[in-house]
Amino acid sequence: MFPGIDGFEWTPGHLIFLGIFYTVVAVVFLTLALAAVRAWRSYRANRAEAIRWQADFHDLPARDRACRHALTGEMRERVCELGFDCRRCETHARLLEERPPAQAPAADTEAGGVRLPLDRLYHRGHTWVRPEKDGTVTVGLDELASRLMGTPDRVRLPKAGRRISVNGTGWRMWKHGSDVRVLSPVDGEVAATGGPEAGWYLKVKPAEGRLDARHLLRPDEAAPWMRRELERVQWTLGHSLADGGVMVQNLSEAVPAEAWDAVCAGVFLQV
Amino acid sequence: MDRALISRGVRRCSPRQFLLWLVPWAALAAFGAYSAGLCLVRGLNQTNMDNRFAFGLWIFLDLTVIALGAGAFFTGFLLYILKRHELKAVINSAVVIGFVCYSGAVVVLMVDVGQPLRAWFTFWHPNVHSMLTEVTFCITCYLTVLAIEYLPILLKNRKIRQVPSFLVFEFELHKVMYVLAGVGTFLSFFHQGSLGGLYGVLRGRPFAFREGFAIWPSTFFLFILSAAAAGPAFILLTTWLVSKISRKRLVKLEVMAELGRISGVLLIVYVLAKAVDTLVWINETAPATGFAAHQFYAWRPFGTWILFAEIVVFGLAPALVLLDEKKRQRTGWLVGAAVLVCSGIGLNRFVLTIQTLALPTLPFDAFLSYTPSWQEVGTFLAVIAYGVLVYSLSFRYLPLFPQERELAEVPRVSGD
Amino acid sequence: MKVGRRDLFKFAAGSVAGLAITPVPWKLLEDTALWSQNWSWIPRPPRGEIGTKFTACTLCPAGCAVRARCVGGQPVALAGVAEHPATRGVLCALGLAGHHLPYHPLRVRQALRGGRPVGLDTAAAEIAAALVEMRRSGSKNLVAVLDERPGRTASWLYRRWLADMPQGRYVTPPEREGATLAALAELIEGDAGPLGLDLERVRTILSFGAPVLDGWSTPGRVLRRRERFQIVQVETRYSRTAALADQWVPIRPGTEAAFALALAHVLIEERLYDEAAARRAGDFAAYRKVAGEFPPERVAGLSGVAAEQVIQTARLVAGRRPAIAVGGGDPGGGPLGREEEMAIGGLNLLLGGLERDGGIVRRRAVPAPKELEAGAAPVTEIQDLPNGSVGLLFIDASAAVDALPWRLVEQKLASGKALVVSLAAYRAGYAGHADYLIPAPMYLESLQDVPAPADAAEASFSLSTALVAPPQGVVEPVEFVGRVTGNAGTLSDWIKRRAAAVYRTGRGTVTTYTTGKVEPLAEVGSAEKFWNALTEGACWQDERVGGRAAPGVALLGRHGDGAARLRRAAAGRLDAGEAPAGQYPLVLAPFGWRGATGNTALSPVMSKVYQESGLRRAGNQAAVHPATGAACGLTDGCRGVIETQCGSCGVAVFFDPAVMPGVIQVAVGPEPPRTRSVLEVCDLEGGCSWRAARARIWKV
Amino acid sequence: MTMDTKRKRPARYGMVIDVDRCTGCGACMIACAVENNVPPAQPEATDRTGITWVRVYQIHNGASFPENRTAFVPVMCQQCGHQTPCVSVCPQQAVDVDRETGIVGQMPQRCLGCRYCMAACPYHARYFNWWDPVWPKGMERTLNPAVAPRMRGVVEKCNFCQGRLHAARERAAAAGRAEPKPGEYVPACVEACPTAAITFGDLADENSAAAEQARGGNTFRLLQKLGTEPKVYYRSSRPWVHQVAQQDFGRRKKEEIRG
Repeated sequence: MFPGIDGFEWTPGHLIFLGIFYTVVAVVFLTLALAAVRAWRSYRANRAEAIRWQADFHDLPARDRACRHALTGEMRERVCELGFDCRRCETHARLLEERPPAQAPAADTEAGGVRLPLDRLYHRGHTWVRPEKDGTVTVGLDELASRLMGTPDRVRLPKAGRRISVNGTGWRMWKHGSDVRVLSPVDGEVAATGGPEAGWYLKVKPAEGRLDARHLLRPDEAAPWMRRELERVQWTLGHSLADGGVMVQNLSEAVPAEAWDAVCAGVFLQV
Repeated sequence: MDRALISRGVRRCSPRQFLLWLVPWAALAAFGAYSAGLCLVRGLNQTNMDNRFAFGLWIFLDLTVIALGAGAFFTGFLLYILKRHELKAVINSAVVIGFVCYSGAVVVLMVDVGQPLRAWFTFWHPNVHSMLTEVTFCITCYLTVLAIEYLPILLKNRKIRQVPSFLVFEFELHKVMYVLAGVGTFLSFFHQGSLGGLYGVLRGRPFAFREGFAIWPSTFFLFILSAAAAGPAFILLTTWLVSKISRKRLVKLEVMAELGRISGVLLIVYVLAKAVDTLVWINETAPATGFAAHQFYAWRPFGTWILFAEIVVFGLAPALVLLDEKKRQRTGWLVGAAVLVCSGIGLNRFVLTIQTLALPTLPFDAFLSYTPSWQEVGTFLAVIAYGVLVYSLSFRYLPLFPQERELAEVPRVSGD
Repeated sequence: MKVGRRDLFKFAAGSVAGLAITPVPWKLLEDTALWSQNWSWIPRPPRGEIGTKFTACTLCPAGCAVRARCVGGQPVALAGVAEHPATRGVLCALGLAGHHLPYHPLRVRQALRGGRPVGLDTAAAEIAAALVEMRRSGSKNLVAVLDERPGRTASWLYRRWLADMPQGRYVTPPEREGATLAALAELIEGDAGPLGLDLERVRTILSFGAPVLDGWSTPGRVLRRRERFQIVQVETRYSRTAALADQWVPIRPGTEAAFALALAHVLIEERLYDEAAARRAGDFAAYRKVAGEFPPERVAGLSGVAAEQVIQTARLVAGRRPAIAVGGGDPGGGPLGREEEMAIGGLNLLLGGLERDGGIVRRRAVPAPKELEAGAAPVTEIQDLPNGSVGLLFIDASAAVDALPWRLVEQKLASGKALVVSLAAYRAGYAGHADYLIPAPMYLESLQDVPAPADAAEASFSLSTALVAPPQGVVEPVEFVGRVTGNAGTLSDWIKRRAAAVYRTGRGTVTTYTTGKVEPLAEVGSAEKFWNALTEGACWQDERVGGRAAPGVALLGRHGDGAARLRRAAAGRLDAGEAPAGQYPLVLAPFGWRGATGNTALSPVMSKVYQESGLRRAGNQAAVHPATGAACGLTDGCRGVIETQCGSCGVAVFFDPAVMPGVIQVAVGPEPPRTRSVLEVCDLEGGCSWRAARARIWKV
Repeated sequence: MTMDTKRKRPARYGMVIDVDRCTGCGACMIACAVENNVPPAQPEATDRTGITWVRVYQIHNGASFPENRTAFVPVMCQQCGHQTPCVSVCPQQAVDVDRETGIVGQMPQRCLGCRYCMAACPYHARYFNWWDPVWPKGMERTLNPAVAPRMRGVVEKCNFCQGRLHAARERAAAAGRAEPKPGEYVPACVEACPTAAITFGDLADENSAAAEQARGGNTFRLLQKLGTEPKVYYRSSRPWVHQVAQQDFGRRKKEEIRG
């Protein structure tokens, strides 16, 4: 019986048992409350996007998290732990210092039939960033992503003036009845929106006035990455997409329906 | 709509096929719910239990599923406390299995007691000396913990996690999971033990009675060990089964082998402890209560073969298989051994619950048998159906196996 | 303020959380505990003033005194009365639950004709009309009252009324417990008057199947003096009495006469008999000759008891005197038969038990009002009625005890047009065979007199008072019969007149239960005071009849054919039957428990002894030796069919190693509904006995 | 309960049952049912689902006709005095041992119906209400107002007629005594036994008839070696009864047991 109930008496058994029991109950509910409070704070602090990426990245297979330096062959078998945010990466900074980037290739490169124009930087989420003269940057889908999406059924772009952040949601697209969240490659404020027909999707005023591009792939790095990406797509599909060494043009129709989600997830780094 | 709920990167069968799979189980669950309803409305006279067989199929079921559900706490313990990260591949599945087993057991317990409306009496007037009080407290607490552990998995559903607040909550919850895993481990150790103690303390049932340490009889510790051994084996088994049914690779063989190894190590310890315990019981405990141990096995079909089966066939044999590095690399051996381990745990719980009650104590008593009624079997099946339903839905809509996506991407040799 | 969906959710969540702090959920929780024990369908015992009332049990002839614990006047528990001189505080299991009987589900609350409700007046008019029609048509058929409890004031009323009717017959079931004494009275020269057993001083009881320790005589007289006498139980079945007897002599069914003669043989050969008694017997030489034909060696073959054991039994009985031999038969198995009782009577005489303390003593009859005693119809046992002779049969089953096979009653009915009127409290026993079923009051519902039982050592008289009101529509059976036959009379008045007759004797003592005071009847003061004492809890007990000169006796009876009948009976009842032993290799032996042979209802809590513990065998449960069972292809717990020459019935079979091989013991008692009682397949042997029949059994 | 505190010495109520006197008539079972408002059996009830707080078992010497011998052994709650098996197991303290009387009490209104105590009891003296109690219409009038009928789903057992103890105490209090005199408090079965086979009394009182008989020869207790110190003693002068009642283990075949 409990204290206060008729006939109750304290015994060591009661003390130990009820003590343990209440401790456990308290720990369980305090833990739950702690998680709730922290979640509430994070939510209020608008950290949801960052958390989403952090969680998604954490759940990506190790192979999908390969370091850019491992892709280029500079290092062996390195897995990124920082959510592809090389700006925070000491190794990246060190490597950049040790081996300054080589001169850009003379002409647009190409990997497995995917063109990689030189005038832009690439994000691991298959977007590109092109700095414009007016200080803004243009953001678009790279060719693999474009071909994969074909003409999206629907696109929902952020309104001008909306802040977006690296690896947060850039915009959303729908195709074949399933949605795709495109990772934003830059921090900044949306200045203008384009669309699939325009060849670009967003114009962004970079945060702090200038583009910090350390986390973006340079065109020379993009080719091995893209080859790896094509390989991944093929793994997901379980068969080759190449048509005589060149990727099929009409990728969005070539992917079988049951693999569509998986392919999109692989390409756009989603869970 | 259905597709939007399925995690990206994994393939699931068509909704129609899934529905076809669910229908028989749902029918079984409905039948079971009807059986259980009869027992609740008309009373326990619907069962074939009686004053002598005060416990029957249901208690056997409870003890067994809770032992099999031990994978949840033990995997959690290994992953979060001992940092065996490779077990991350099965932790979600383990949590769902644990939740299913425990909630099923609690539901059946509610049907099993004569006055479910008074279930809360145990919390209000607890007798701290009763093993059942310990069990009740721990199981309810642990079921709460399991529900909290299940919550993040649920929140990880593709559609649900699109809601930012849920996403954030899931993330934060995940970060404190080690606390819950710790609490869960603590609770599980106690209630798995108390379930063993439940029978071990029965001074009036010399077949079950054991001496022990402090307030706990030896079965307390044996149950912890055996449950810890059976839990991983059951996860291994279910993973393999799900993999076979869904025709997908879900976890890497190393993970399976690791589960097998853990099970094997614990099992060999258990078998040794059980053997020592049995010897002590035969030579000390039983004679002290006025019974020679061989008398307990004088009734067919409950002969000494049960002891042999329990310790050697379902104990030592799978333990040796699982401890063999080479055999662990073969799914056949792994699964075979896991089946033996899980059956062994069932047999052990059966012996403790059913044989104990079947054996006479009074000198002019008879050996009794008992056949469960269809209502009991129905309720029993409902728990299994409920488990399959919850697990199937979880497997379809929640990311239970993080490695699945990765394994699905591995290039295949032929166009499969 | 705009209220969104979100706000509603918040409100709901807040409400739930807030509600948890209020006492409401906790109070509700607490209430679940109360609900679960106070559901409307859980009966609540009524409360009221607690008091004690006294009455006497009428469920069997023993008439034990009863102390009823009453709540608001309603008896809630019955117990014995330690102050009562004969019953000594003993009440049997059936008596302990007697206060349940008025509420039995089988209770008849309305007159029935052919199973359909009919007005009581209509029924009375129709039966009266049938009686008139019988007289008018000059039918020779008899008008009979089968009185299942002779000796009551009601019985005297029946006898008186029937005496006035030329075709009237007063019929009783065959004598059971009194059979030995009745047979003994036949052996005594002159009018022996009623005899009794001096159980208070007896040192050996030689029982031929009488359930001495399990519902026999007045239980208090036997059970509370158990250590003062030895019991030698001669019985096929390992009954409760056999189990606790000092010696159990298992004899083959139907060989009691042979065994008794063998005992007589040993007593005579070894000169263990009472020589004075032998001198009084005019036919001792003839008797000796008959007994000489049954030496232990021969009887060993007949009865299955080794000669050595026969001799040893005789020595045992003779060695501790006073000894009495009793027969009477089993409540389910029926009477032993007159020859057997004669043989047992002979043993009593040889053992010198007659007219001696601790033996068989004379007693006076309980007086009845002179108006009734004078010109009462004689008593006819039912088997002595000519077959097919009864045109109108009233069965007063209101005080029924042991069952008779219905066939025994049925064969006395005139073929075709006989009318049977059963006056009973329950749809049990013969009620199903009756054309009219007239609801009778039950024990505790009406005033009844309780005269001394057949084996009492002295006359006694007490009252069973009404403690609860009978249901509407019940009628005192004797009053109904009186109404139909044109005789007016109120039973309670006649009981009071009988009490007055008792008072007029001026003999004996009155014991008041509340005080335990025993005072001479003469000092009570007046008949009215005596009556008041009786109704408030007292009993009258006559004084013992003083020693008289021992009379002359005839060991073989006074009719001259005794020797021949005895020889025939002793040669074996079963072998005398017509059933071929080859076709019916087994012997069916029914047995029962006094008051529970299915002729009347039992309290539902008797399920404790039957259904809920198996302590006693319910009706149509058959016990066989495992070897016999196996030989017949039976299994323990299986269903079986027993067949005799008289028919077949279904039974539940149990193996019991205590059963004599070759014998099927079948319980007569509360049988499952719609089951043919095993009694109906028993061989009637001329109505005297149905205790053994050749039979076979098979598994179904 | 205030009166109890005045007692000098706690009682230890117990009984001695003379097996040689028990005729197996069943009067104790009926008196018990009447006293304690134990309902009649449901039509489907069996000897394994029925309720009879005291149950008379028939024991056999194991021999076959005509060497067979039988004795009757009434078994009720044995009121274990040491490590009472049912008390420690009850999760909600519905079972307790009264320190003043040594009687093991069962509170049906507290009982949850888990039946753990039934599994714990080696004497099978505990009974579960598999059905709601039902008396034939009208018969509820005959219920004993001192004892509340139990609802379906709870366990009940013999408590030496606690209602009678309370009544006896009340009477004693009315007479100005602290406790009932010996003989004033007697359970229903003891009172009902036609052969006076049961002697009831305070075993702690050395002069009581029960204590005297318990000390005397020829007594035994069931499952004595379990060490639960039951307060119900049995006595018999028949050696085979001792042998059977104290043999280490039960019989093999079902047909050998009845009652």
